[in-house]
Amino acid sequence: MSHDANIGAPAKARARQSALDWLLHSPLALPLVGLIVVSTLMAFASDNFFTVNNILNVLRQVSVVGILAVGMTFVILTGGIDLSVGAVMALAGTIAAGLMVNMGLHGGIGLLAAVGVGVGLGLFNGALVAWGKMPAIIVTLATMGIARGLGLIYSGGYPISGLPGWVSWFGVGRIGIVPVPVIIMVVVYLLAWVLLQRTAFGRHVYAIGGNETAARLSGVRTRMVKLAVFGISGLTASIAAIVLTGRLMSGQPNAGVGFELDAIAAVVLGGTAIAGGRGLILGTLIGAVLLGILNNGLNLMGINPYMQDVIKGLIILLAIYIGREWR
Amino acid sequence: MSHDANIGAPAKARARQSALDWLLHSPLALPLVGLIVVSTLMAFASDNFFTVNNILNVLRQVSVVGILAVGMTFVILTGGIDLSVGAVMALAGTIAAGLMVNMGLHGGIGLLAAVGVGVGLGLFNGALVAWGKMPAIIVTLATMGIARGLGLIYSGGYPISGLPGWVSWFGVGRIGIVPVPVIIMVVVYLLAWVLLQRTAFGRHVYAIGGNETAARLSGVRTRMVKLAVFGISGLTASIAAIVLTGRLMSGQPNAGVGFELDAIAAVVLGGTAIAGGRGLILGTLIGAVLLGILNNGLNLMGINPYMQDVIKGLIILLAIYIGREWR
Amino acid sequence: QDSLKIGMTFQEMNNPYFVSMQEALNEAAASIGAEVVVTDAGHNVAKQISDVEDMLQQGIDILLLNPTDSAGVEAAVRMAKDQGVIVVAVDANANGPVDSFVGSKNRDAGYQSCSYLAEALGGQGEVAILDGIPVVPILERVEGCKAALEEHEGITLVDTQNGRQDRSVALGVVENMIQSHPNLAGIFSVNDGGAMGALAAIQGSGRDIKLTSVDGAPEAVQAIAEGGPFIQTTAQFPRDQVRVGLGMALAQYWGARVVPTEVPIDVRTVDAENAADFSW
Amino acid sequence: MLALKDIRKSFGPIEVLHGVDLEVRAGEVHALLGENGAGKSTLMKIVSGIIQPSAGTISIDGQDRRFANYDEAIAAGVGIVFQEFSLIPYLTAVENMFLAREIKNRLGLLDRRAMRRRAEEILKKLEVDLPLDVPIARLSVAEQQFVEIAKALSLDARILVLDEPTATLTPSETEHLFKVMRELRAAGVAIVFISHHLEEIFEICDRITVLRDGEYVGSCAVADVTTDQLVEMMVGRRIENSFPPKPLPNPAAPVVLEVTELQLRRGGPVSSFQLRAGEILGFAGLVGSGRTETVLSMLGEYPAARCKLRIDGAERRLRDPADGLMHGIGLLPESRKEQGLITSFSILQNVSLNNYGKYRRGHWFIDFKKERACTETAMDQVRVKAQGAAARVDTLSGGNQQKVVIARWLNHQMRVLIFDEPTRGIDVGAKAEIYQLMRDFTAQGFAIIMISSELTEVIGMSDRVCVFRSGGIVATVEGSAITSEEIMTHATTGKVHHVA
Ligand SMILES: Nc1ncnc2c1ncn2[C@@H]1O[C@H](COP(=O)(O)OP(=O)(O)OP(=O)(O)O)[C@@H](O)[C@H]1O
Ligand SMILES: Nc1ncnc2c1ncn2[C@@H]1O[C@H](COP(=O)(O)OP(=O)(O)OP(=O)(O)O)[C@@H](O)[C@H]1O
Ligand SMILES: [Mg+2]
Ligand SMILES: [Mg+2]
Repeated sequence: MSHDANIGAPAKARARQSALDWLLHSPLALPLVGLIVVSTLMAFASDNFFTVNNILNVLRQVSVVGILAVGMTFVILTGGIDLSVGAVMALAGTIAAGLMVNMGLHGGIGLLAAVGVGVGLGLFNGALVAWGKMPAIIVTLATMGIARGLGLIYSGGYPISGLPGWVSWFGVGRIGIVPVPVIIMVVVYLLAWVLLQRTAFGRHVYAIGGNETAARLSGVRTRMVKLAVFGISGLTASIAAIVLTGRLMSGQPNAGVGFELDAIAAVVLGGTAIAGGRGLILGTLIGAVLLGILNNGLNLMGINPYMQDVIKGLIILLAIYIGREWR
Repeated sequence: MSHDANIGAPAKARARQSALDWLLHSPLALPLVGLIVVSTLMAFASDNFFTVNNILNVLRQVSVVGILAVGMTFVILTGGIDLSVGAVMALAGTIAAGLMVNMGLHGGIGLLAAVGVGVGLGLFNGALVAWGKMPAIIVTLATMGIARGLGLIYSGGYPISGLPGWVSWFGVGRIGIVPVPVIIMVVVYLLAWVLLQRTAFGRHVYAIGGNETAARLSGVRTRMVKLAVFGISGLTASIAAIVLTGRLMSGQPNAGVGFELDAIAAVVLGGTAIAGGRGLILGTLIGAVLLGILNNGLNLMGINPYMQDVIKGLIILLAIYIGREWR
Repeated sequence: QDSLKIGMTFQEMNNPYFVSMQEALNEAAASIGAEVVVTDAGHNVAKQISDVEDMLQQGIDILLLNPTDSAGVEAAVRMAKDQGVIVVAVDANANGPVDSFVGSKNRDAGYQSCSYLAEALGGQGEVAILDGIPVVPILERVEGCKAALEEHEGITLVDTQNGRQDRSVALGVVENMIQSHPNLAGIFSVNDGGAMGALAAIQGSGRDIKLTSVDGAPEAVQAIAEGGPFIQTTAQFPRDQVRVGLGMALAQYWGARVVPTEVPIDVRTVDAENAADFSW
Repeated sequence: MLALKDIRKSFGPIEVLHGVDLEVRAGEVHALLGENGAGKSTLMKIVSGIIQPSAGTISIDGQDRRFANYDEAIAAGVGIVFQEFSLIPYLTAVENMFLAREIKNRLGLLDRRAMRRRAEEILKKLEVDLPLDVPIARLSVAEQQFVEIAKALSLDARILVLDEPTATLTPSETEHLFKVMRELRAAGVAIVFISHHLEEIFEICDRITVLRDGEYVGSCAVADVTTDQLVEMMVGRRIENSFPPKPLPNPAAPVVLEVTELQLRRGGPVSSFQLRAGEILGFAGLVGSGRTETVLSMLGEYPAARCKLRIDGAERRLRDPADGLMHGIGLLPESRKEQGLITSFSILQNVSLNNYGKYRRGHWFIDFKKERACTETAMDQVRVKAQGAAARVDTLSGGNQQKVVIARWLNHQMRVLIFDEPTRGIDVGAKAEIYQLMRDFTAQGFAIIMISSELTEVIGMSDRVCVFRSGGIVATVEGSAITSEEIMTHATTGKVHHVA
């Protein structure tokens, strides 16, 4: 990563230029420390943890929330939030499945429809936030309800199954030993990184989160940028929908309840400021993996599920608390 | 309400001083318009809506979320957010019920324990946010998981029933024709209003949300105030827990999932800026009632439950969109 | 007075089990010219009470109550009774003066599925339970399952995790289960929703793990008919539950004074042999 | 009364104060002078306990003191008006003044009447009339500055620090402030006064202390120095003739921007003006006369009741500042922190913020090398004092932050630049440079609208001046008519035509 690109790391790190130093002052320090500490704990606690198989397993499990968290990162960087991602994902998946199964349409159309639904609802959110000047949290909360309702109306409450076999490739397929969802996730992250760190659009995303008035007065098209970030969030929700549909081999209108909170947790664990303006997409990936490892590791250790909630909460607090020192 | 209290109304309104004018420029304009529009719609759509009985019914249904939303208003005014209220409420109710039923302790102790749990967890959140300098959204997300887990561990997953009969007074009792939960809610709102508008503490709450650095530089003990608002949120969660326990006549570790979002929606529908610094507690009450009327009215109209989600979302969007003009 | 008004409140309605119940209710009501009001509590007891309150405002005569939680809805039951409404609990019982309860033998269901699983494994091997939302019917199924497993010396219960009866959650949970127990041979899921997630996880792992469940949902029945890891589900009869439940309520509406307080509905094993012929 | 000895302060590895002494006596106004980034504000933050010195001693009345925070400093009798505002936008003036020092009644509730009375007293002393019940976000910058001053006065401090209080005030308002300062001085208060306006120093101050690059240069009585000597102490060199010569007026120059009809709000006056290529058009007026609002309305940032404008003769509508940018119109806003800078960004990212077209690689990507090179050139042009282009702007001194925003626009090829209070908080040396840059810019045939509350600047720089009063232009003066008398007459008594 180029130094210039690294918005949010303090100046001093640049001056000294040592890699360790840079890392210690980078917003990635927290997520990395968390990741290392938690992985080490898990490795000690369970023999099954540090196997190639299990690591791929964790990454595959992470993929859906990980992809959702990409769009969430864009939105949060501008100072917004998107509570609708889980519901939009479910709706996109349900409609895609419905088109393939009930209407017997070609599968490609189903996938396109998923993307259309996701991007469409994302732009709807974005338009209301940018032109309607409405707070993102409430707009997306409303969209969440709307998307869930539409999904249930469309499916009548039944999951839609009987998808063509190739759909499962997106969820359970492998290229070499690497699961397809993991590859999709990595590609999404790479594209997001390029967009955020290598293009003017990315800078504008950070600028709006840093000081929206200043950005607007200096000629940044803040409304277009906000529209775009919500569109991107809808897009990643629809990509997540495709992966999830492949994993479940059915359209589930009630899938992904609470995933928006997991995605937000991944973004914030990844060191992105919830108020916007600062953060790195790589951090989000680390945050998502950290959450995945927690879920996986606690399961591997055979911990009582009720207890898992408590331990997960405490570890998240600990990770953020340690990380805070580096900010 | 006095003019000083009315943060957010432009200068011109004051100059003219007419009550209508004041209202139109007050942050209460939006919620009131929403309330009137939605009530009118409902009254036309269902004969059962505008009866004293049903209005008390709606208020009683609103009470739990309405009380939670009071603490949420304090937190949001400082620029924070509290996602843990639903879970804290459930935990407080479960523990109170557990102490009364399993330990056979005196009921008063159970209620005190509920308050202790709520305030304790609230202060825990507050301490982490204020001294730990951690983002509220992630701290309370973690606390939410922890509280749910603890509740389930404590109860073993079973709801705790067999409460002494008098507990139901808090949930279904009446004084005259007015339900007790409604009276409790009104008292909580009155206290909150005094605290916010008539005390130095209240001014500090607004000041922190407006500009935390400036408030600190002016000598506001920002950390104490933040600790306090989360404590208040925990307190209102435990009051809500008592009402809910009275309504459910049992301790329910799973109760209140998603109530935090309803409470946030009430606060924002009530015209409080999600970024903090601006808003009125009366707005929150109107916001909560608005949500309650939506739920009630759509049920009375016998609308398909799936459709209800969609309509509710659209009406919330519409209410906020109209209200935006007045800001 | 105008026509008979029936209110039914469901604990959730994004589950084919309850959707088919609603369909049966609508058909039955149509045949006697009654009006139906339906609400969805979304697993939220407080909302369920509000829903009942709202239905009482609409003047229903019969309340069919599918409780999210037995203890929690007591206030709703009492309120309904106070207004002279006939209350019949369906699928899970409710505390308070319920007129009648119609529901599956959930303990039997758990017992049957786990006996089937143990026998299919030859009485040997590690099994796990995929738990669900802690409400009475689910807890009873787990209880029944454990009782069955205990009858087999060679069977060890190595893990219990919560899939929240949700396909996507169950998928991840079972993937982890499979990772952590290399010798896992069988899984019992408390319902078909979770089982479908478990099935995807088992198929994804390529391991030979047998799966049994409770419900008899169309998707599950189809998967069982196709052969594979999903070998059995203990079917309930949601349509019949609501038909019987409505019958109980009507009997009382017409004046019957001795209505059975509890009508247990049998459950039945569905496996590869009879799956093709089964449907709710 | 107040004595600082050998104060040192480091931010990380960089020392910004290298052993500074300062002695302020009771009943004097003591000027603290120095270029942008000399360390004046830093020193005053140390006095008021907001930051801690790395070394050195602070003594008050001969006693060594150390303040852990501002509260402790207030208790010791120190009050400060910050250079950066420390007000809460959504609270009223009264609430802001008494924040954390509320007057309470016997019940422990707010005694709002008492606070209001006290606030009115203080503001009366300052001879300003503010709406007291309105969130201060609705007040103009100058009005906010008065709230800030009133807030410090309400502390009844024995040592009062004023960090560039006059930067946002017009001369008459500055006079009010000086009157109050004289009263306080007579009452034995020790006042530290920071300003880049040297004539103010001579008017109000008794003694001065000069800092240069965090070094203590010296102290002396005001009566013992001349302006030139002072400047030399501050800058270390002589500065000649700060305003560059005005070019001859060219009435044939094409009109690049013409506002044909602009009404800020219904019932207010309707204004119009023309901006010609190669000229600097000054906007003068009292605080709140609507200059800022006029330009923001032009750019579509504020909703005006009516707004018609022509660019190069063609009728246009600008919906937002981005449209302005597209037509070659750029704005330097009056409040750098709220409206100008992305404080979490580096200098580099701030300067290039709206000009990625220049650094494209391929169609989409940023060319980082080119970006850095261009930024460094622009930084050199305005002489930003910083550790490098990658330094975060929130570590810069106030004046340097202002220069970064100027650099942003120099980096563009703009045809019209709107400078709203361009030299607010800028030191004398840099001011001259900025004036020269403005002239260089217009010499290329481009045009500038300059809003300024500094009359000397308006007179020294403008080719023509539009005078504002009550939201509209009441007069346009040019050539030799540009005098302070002429401008002040129009600004205070000009006739306003209200239009429905
Ligand atoms: N928090 C900080 N971190 C690092 N450097 C800082 C910080 N605050 C100030 N500085 C540096 O300290 C030096 C002195 O700044 P200061 O604000 O005291 O200048 P000043 O004399 O008030 O200038 P101006 O006239 O522009 O207000 C500057 O070089 C500035 O960059
Ligand atoms: N955000 C705002 N909302 C409503 N009124 C405002 C706002 N900002 C300023 N005003 C009012 O508009 C009028 C014009 O203010 P403006 O800032 O344009 O004046 P100005 O001439 O630029 O003076 P200065 O910038 O020196 O304060 C003032 O009366 C002010 O109180
Ligand atoms: Mg300064
Ligand atoms: Mg101005």
